[in-house]
Amino acid sequence: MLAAIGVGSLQEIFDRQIPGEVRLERPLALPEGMGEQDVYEHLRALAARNTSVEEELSFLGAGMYDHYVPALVDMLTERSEFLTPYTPYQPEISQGGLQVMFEYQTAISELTGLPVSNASVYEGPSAVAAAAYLAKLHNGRRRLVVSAGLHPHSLHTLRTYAHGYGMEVVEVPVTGAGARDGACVTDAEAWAQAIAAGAAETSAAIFAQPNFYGAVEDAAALGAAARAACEPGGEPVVIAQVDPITLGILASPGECGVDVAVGEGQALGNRLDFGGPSFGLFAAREQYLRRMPGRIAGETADVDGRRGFVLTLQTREQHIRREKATSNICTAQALNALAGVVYLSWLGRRGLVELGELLLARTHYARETLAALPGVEKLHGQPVVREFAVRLDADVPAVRRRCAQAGVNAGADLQALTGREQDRGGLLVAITERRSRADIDRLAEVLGAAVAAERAGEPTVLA
Amino acid sequence: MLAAIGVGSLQEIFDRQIPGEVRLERPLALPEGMGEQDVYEHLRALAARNTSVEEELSFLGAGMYDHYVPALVDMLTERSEFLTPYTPYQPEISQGGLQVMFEYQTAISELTGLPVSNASVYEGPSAVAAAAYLAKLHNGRRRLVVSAGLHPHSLHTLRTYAHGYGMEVVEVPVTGAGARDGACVTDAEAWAQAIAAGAAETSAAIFAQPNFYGAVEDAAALGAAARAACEPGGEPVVIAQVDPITLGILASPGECGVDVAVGEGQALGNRLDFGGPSFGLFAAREQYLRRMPGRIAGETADVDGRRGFVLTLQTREQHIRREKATSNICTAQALNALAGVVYLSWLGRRGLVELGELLLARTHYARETLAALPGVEKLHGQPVVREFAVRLDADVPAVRRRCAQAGVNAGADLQALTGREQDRGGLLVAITERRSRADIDRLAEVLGAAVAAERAGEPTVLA
Amino acid sequence: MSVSAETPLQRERARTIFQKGAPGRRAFVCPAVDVPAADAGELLPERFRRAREARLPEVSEPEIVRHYVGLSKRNFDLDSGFYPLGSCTRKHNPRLHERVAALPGHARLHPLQDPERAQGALELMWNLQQALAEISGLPHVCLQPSAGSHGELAGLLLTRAYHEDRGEVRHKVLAPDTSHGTNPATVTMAGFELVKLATGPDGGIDLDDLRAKADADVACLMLTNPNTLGLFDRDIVEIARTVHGAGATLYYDGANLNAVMGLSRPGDMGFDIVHFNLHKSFTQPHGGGGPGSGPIAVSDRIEPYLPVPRVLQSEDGAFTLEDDTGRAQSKSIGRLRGFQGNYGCFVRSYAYIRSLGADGLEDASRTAVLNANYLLARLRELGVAEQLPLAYGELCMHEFVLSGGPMKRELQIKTLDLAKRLLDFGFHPPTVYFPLLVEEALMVEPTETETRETLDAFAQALAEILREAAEDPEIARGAPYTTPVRRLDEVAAAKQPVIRERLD
Amino acid sequence: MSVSAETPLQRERARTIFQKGAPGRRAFVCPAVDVPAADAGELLPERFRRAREARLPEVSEPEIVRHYVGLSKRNFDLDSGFYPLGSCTRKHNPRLHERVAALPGHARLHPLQDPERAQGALELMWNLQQALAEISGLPHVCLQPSAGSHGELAGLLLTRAYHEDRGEVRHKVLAPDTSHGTNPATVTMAGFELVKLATGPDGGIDLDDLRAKADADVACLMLTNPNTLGLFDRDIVEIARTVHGAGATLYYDGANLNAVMGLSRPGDMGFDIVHFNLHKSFTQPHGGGGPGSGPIAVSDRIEPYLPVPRVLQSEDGAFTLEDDTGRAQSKSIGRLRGFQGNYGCFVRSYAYIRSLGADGLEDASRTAVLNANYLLARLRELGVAEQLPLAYGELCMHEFVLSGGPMKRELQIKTLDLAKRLLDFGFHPPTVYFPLLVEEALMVEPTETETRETLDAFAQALAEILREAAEDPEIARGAPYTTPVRRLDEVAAAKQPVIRERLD
Ligand SMILES: Cc1ncc(COP(=O)(O)O)c(C=O)c1O
Ligand SMILES: Cc1ncc(COP(=O)(O)O)c(C=O)c1O
Repeated sequence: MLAAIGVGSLQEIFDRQIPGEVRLERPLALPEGMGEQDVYEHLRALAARNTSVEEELSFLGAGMYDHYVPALVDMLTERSEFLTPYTPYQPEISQGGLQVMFEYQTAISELTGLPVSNASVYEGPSAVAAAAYLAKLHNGRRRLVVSAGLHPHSLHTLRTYAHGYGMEVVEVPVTGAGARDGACVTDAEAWAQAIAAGAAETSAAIFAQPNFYGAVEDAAALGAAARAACEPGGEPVVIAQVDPITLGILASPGECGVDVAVGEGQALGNRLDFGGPSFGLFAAREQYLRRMPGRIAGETADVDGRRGFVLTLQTREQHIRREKATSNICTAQALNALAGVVYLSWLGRRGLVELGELLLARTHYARETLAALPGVEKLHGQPVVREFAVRLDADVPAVRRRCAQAGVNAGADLQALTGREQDRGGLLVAITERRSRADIDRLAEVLGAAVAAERAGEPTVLA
Repeated sequence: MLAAIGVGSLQEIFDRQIPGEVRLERPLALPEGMGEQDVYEHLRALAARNTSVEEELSFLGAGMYDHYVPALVDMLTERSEFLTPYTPYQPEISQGGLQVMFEYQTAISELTGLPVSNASVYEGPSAVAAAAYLAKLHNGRRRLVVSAGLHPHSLHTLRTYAHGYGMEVVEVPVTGAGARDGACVTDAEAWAQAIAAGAAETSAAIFAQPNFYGAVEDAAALGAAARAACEPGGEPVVIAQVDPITLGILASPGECGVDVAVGEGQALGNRLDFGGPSFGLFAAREQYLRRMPGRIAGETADVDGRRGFVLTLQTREQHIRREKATSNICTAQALNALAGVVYLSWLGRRGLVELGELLLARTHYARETLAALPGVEKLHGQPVVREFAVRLDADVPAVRRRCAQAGVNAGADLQALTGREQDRGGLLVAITERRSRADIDRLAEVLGAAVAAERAGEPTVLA
Repeated sequence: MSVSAETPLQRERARTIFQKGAPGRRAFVCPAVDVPAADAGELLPERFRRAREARLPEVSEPEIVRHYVGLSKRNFDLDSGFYPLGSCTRKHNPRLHERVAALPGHARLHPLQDPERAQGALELMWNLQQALAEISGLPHVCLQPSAGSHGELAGLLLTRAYHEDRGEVRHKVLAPDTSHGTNPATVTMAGFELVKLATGPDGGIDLDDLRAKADADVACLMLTNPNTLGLFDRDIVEIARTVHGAGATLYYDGANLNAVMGLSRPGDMGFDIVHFNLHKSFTQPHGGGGPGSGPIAVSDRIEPYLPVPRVLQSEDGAFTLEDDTGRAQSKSIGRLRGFQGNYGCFVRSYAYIRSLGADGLEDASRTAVLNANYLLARLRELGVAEQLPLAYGELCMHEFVLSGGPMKRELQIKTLDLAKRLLDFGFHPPTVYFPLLVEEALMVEPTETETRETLDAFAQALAEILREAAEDPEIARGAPYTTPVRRLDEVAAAKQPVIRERLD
Repeated sequence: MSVSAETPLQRERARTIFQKGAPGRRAFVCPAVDVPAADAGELLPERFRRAREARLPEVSEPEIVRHYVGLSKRNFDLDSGFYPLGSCTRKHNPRLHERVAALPGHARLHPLQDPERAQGALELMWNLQQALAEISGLPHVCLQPSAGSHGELAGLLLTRAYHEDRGEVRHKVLAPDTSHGTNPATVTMAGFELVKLATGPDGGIDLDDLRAKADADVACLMLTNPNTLGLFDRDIVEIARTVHGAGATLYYDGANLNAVMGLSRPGDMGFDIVHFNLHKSFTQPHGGGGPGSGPIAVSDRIEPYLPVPRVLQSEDGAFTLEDDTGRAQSKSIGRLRGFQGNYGCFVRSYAYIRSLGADGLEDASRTAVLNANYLLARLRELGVAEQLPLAYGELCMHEFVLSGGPMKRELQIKTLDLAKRLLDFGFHPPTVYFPLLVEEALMVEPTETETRETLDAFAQALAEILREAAEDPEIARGAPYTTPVRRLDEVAAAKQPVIRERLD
């Protein structure tokens, strides 16, 4: 091969191109390579030092959930033809991937009740920031009014991005805790005021449904209030961060007057993977179509009249429009979105509703059961779908440790995530279809004992 | 659909065909059906009650071995296009499977040094019985002389089959145990005598290489002796049961004058699966081609001259020749054989040799290390490749139980498998490339302690 | 396609893995030798060593992946299209089964693991034994046989043992002329002599022929019911009476069990021995020709002879494996293979049975029969039945057999041509030229997992091919056109067999 | 193909999953409601409930499998053929990576698991951080960004934070006209203004232009090296000096790192911030357009601003995650997304780095460069270079850019036509029409995992297409012919966008 190139050595190719002063003249300080078997054993040993949801009874959620992923999702995502192509730049040999995007867009559009969906963005929290950027492109204003009910990661990500593209983030608190209706939801008055305060500059109004506390918000009212706070024609873009698995039973964003719906897609057929990769869903009303970020597949026909699909509206995208693009996103989450649409097909029209009802019933049961324990009370009385918050009259980290020793991961420490003083004592408990009534009863037993022991000041037994 | 058929109800279709007296008029007494998630959890719970080779340090072998299966084998065997077709009856849409068979046949032919291989039979022990049936078809005689060094399952299976097709099985013992060369191999004198005794009626002479005790036999000598015992022209078919993973370093059947080589293929890229499915390899000299059992792929061309493959010599087979077929086999082990040839391609020409040398070195080390323990001695001094036998001066089941409590499966209880009194105290230890020197040292430590404890009559501590 | 008539798959000529790669290339990296060096001659003396290297491929991982992925694209498969191969029950293979079979607790369990530490596996086998007993109506199950034909062999060896134990020598086995090839082949392999039974005008056993042949030399009658014509033999009770009256056993070839699960049981029909094809009725992926699994179920009188080892349950609920060394002491015919059978297949079929449950299995059979009859009706509606009439009967069970005789005479195309033309339409053809007694036979088994839309499309394709043939029979005779290779010369292949790659 | 010009895939017209199935069909069986019944209105009052059902598909599992397996066959993929898509580093994806990533200890680990019970995952991330630091020559790594462009955004936000912390306001970012689209797009998204730099005649940055534009308003220069022409910028040291002299940061777009692993390090070249595309240099399967992962590495002066959370190691060797709630107290720019990043990708790239080791990574880059230069030489040998000359330079690094200008003028076919005709030859075309400054550009990146045979075959195909075009340019202009669909009307698609299935 060197002769064909016309060089005397491979080194010559480098010597002729890389200046000596920036050549690395020593081997990289990395371990030596290993054969497949050794690498497998090493990675298996690392995996063995993690406690996965297979090895404990886990009620962790707070953004990612242990839903059952049907076997056909694995089978399809592992097929070379889906796993190893790249972005469908050559549509004639990418009809599979393109049609999947088109179907995904249809499914997300149906879920959200909004006419337009892209083919996914990175994941949930950055999708919120991307939606805010769309608002900026749409109306050019600089204020973002956002409910504190968003996932803290979404709030943080939004602030990070907004600082870059120069927008101000105004946070609206949630109402105080307490086992009553209307606790722990976006403070309606503060919401309206915050929007009205800088109405002419309010670009978007953002809330989560259900919110981070598991509480179902009055989404329609929040949207209406946001619009009412502004002059006609000067309404902000109403953005909702939604949980797709709840959309079989909760009113859709489209039904609630939302302009842009975003959300974390992991619950739809994606595994936990310690937090990623997953996908972010992004849907909107028609008028935002040409400002959407990311890939969009569109229908067309070939020269012989066959139906086909292409990446469309590419003039929004970085590779065509460069500094004028609506987003910088390039490599996204095609495979995860595939898992999403396959999962939704598997669930099916009725299945989505049935699953929602099951989650609703079990979550309700779990909340009532836990709230009946001494030292445990509801953090709020709003309806909940598959996650809820309670307040423990005991140190949450200590209680969680006790539960872990009994093989139960009792849920997420609210305050550790939000950093808010008002969330002290909060425990966020997620219920999926994998957690049976017996599992919930076991949680109650273990949590009850842990809270009691902690309140009694019993010493922790080390495992 | 019923209207199209012209019946009033589905039941009518059955009523008109199945006589009432043989209709089952009650539901089957089986549990109710379950959804995917529940079935998964049930099967996972069952799996959790098995101790796999992932959960203990296992030196079990005795016919099936924990070799590393490379990831690409799984990927390929899980592809729908390999996983879900059936026998390639329509060659034009089955070139993938047919070419795989052709490649498999080539690989097995190379491994065994014999020109002809079929596309696999069920598995190892029944392959021996199939080879004996080939001998019967070939020379019409009725005596099978077989070394007691065969795997006991092979001996049993051969007896079962032979009783059916009317052949007599004459077993030749192995030489007595003892840490010397020549122990535990087929008794050469008895072998020659047994063959000579009924020479005119001896259809086949069968031995294993290495034999069940792990001992490398003098294969060339056994073959030569078998032939020498008979009149010229009246030689028996010399059949060897081989272990394919050893064939990178052991003289091939072809080199040893063997007529038919059979063997268990599991070690080649197939998982343990509690004993199956795997595949049986079956190779022979040219003259046996038209008496081979099972599928054989052959090369040909299509009408446009393109190279292609078909099932060939089908006049041997049951679907064409019916009662005159050379075998009754139909559904066989195509997918397992695919795993086999992919594994051999992965291993490659040099890899097969290197792996053989590694096994040889580690097995030697393991044998010497164990034999140095008090109360443990070599069962024989013959060369061994990846399995060897020792004799314990203690109750084997009890020692094995003690080891198991320490997380080590010390190997197979020889006598429990052969049922032979002379094998009392025998332990058969398998070493694969997954068992490192550290693993072997750990075995020595645990086994040494267990033997010592057992000899000292220490009580067993229950885990 | 004006430019080149060849598809990319046609353009790419077959090269085997042995023709790829280059010296020195490899995928495997051998773990380091971590034990003290020893003298090579001491480890393995020269005379035991291989002289000439096996010329295995020398290829890298990317090359292996491309090669076999490429080959896979030259296969048609069930996940890609309709596969109505009669007698083979090509029903959908749920993907859950692959997932559970791959769990390390199943897939990486050594067959000689001590029973105490393999309780999950043994319980699974026990449960499967119980379920198969209930489905077949025969109480004793042995899971060991590797496939249907292996089960048949077991069945005839059991028959032999049964008769021998009673001091009888019987050397004949009866089987109808419609029987599957494995039946007669097994008869010979088990040391018996085949006696063929004629088929009556209704497609069932000719009872007179049976009565004439069922003499004291007959050890067994092997039967499929519904038979390979897709017809349930209405005389089954009389057949059983006749066979038993002659002192012979009645063997049930379970390949067609998919028609009658939960509806009619071989045991209740009078059969003594049955084999199951787990890969058919209980949905194993067929793997391009295996693996399969062929458990057997038997009546009380046959039970003592069953192969070893079966799974037993002891008083305390624990599961064990029968001892298989002390063969001499029992009446068992012994082993038919190594270890316990194709456990990996048991896992899948057990998952299937638990997924469907009692109702689901019955539903599966009902729908299989419905689909077959619907397809038959559609073919009638479309006029296909004129050239391709049903060979016997009016209705069918889970499959049906058409005769291509009229088509051959009227349209000058053979069943083979029709089958090959179907390939261009993206369908796997039915089983062809079987059973033998039907002229130009086409045996169609749609299974219950196909949709009505698929059945309609298949019927349309057949109609279209016949229409096309009426205009120009050469189209079908020259088919297929779009497959990776076109019609292959099978005669040349058999005449001068080339069955491995020539190297160097 | 005399009968029908259509292949089976062409014949089968596209129908979406929404157009399949039938009312009532389904795959999912919902687990039973096992808790006491509660009042529906109490659980969720009517006003919160959905009024109109989402019209998801109604299909059975077999239908879903067929549908998506069928769609998969309408994709070209890396496991099936050569995919020399320039700038995308389409190297082989070892199958081991999928196996280890699927281990439950990785795949089913919840992102909020307590660090004490996720030590394996954190150690893996820590090790990966260390390895990436060593490879880039920049000591501080944050794994969080989701892809390259996300890493770019992080880089510019870090730059902003760095300047702000020093009390400076800088609003311009420089990037060469050869830069990838994500660079300028990120500039805008991060609130900066783009200033383009010209490319000099040698294909590197025009130093005069740089010197003229590197003023006190410049926050950063974003560079790829080797650049998108496949050329290593020989002035890199001078560039770094100029940029740093102006007080700006130097950002390394790591998309082309595959050329220099173990050979030259961005940190040593003077870069302050680099992003990695794990999916390129460190082999993630591209998934049809993701997932990817875009970790960043930075110098000491940028470190204080890194996103949270990173993995830290404490005294006792245990691994923890940085606290990410107390943002106010730190200088961190904050979070860029949820949780810790695309851990599933980390597992694969870590497995890759451990498989190859130091030598192997260097070897990979060496071979990537060798393969690119060999292919270039083959194209010269075959005369292809006359119509498709190298745009800049003589040799190249891991990829090269050809100009289709002469081809367009002499043969009357465009780069697009050439690309489409390559599809009929079974190759994925190179990247086309990028970089923008090359007329009719073709950007070819073979990668190190391709064999010489494949490179030869690709060169032959290009030569053949040019030969064909010289005879009849219509062939290429009408291509492709054999793909499931032929050339598609992209203009119509954008004019009247139909971006979802119409239902009912
Ligand atoms: C009617 C019938 N009997 C027996 C068999 C043999 O079964 P197997 O292929 O599992 O050996 C078949 C298989 O095709 C069959 O269709
Ligand atoms: C040179 C260059 N920079 C940046 C990117 C963007 O990386 P990503 O697609 O991971 O966002 C790419 C990807 O194609 C690229 O080629």
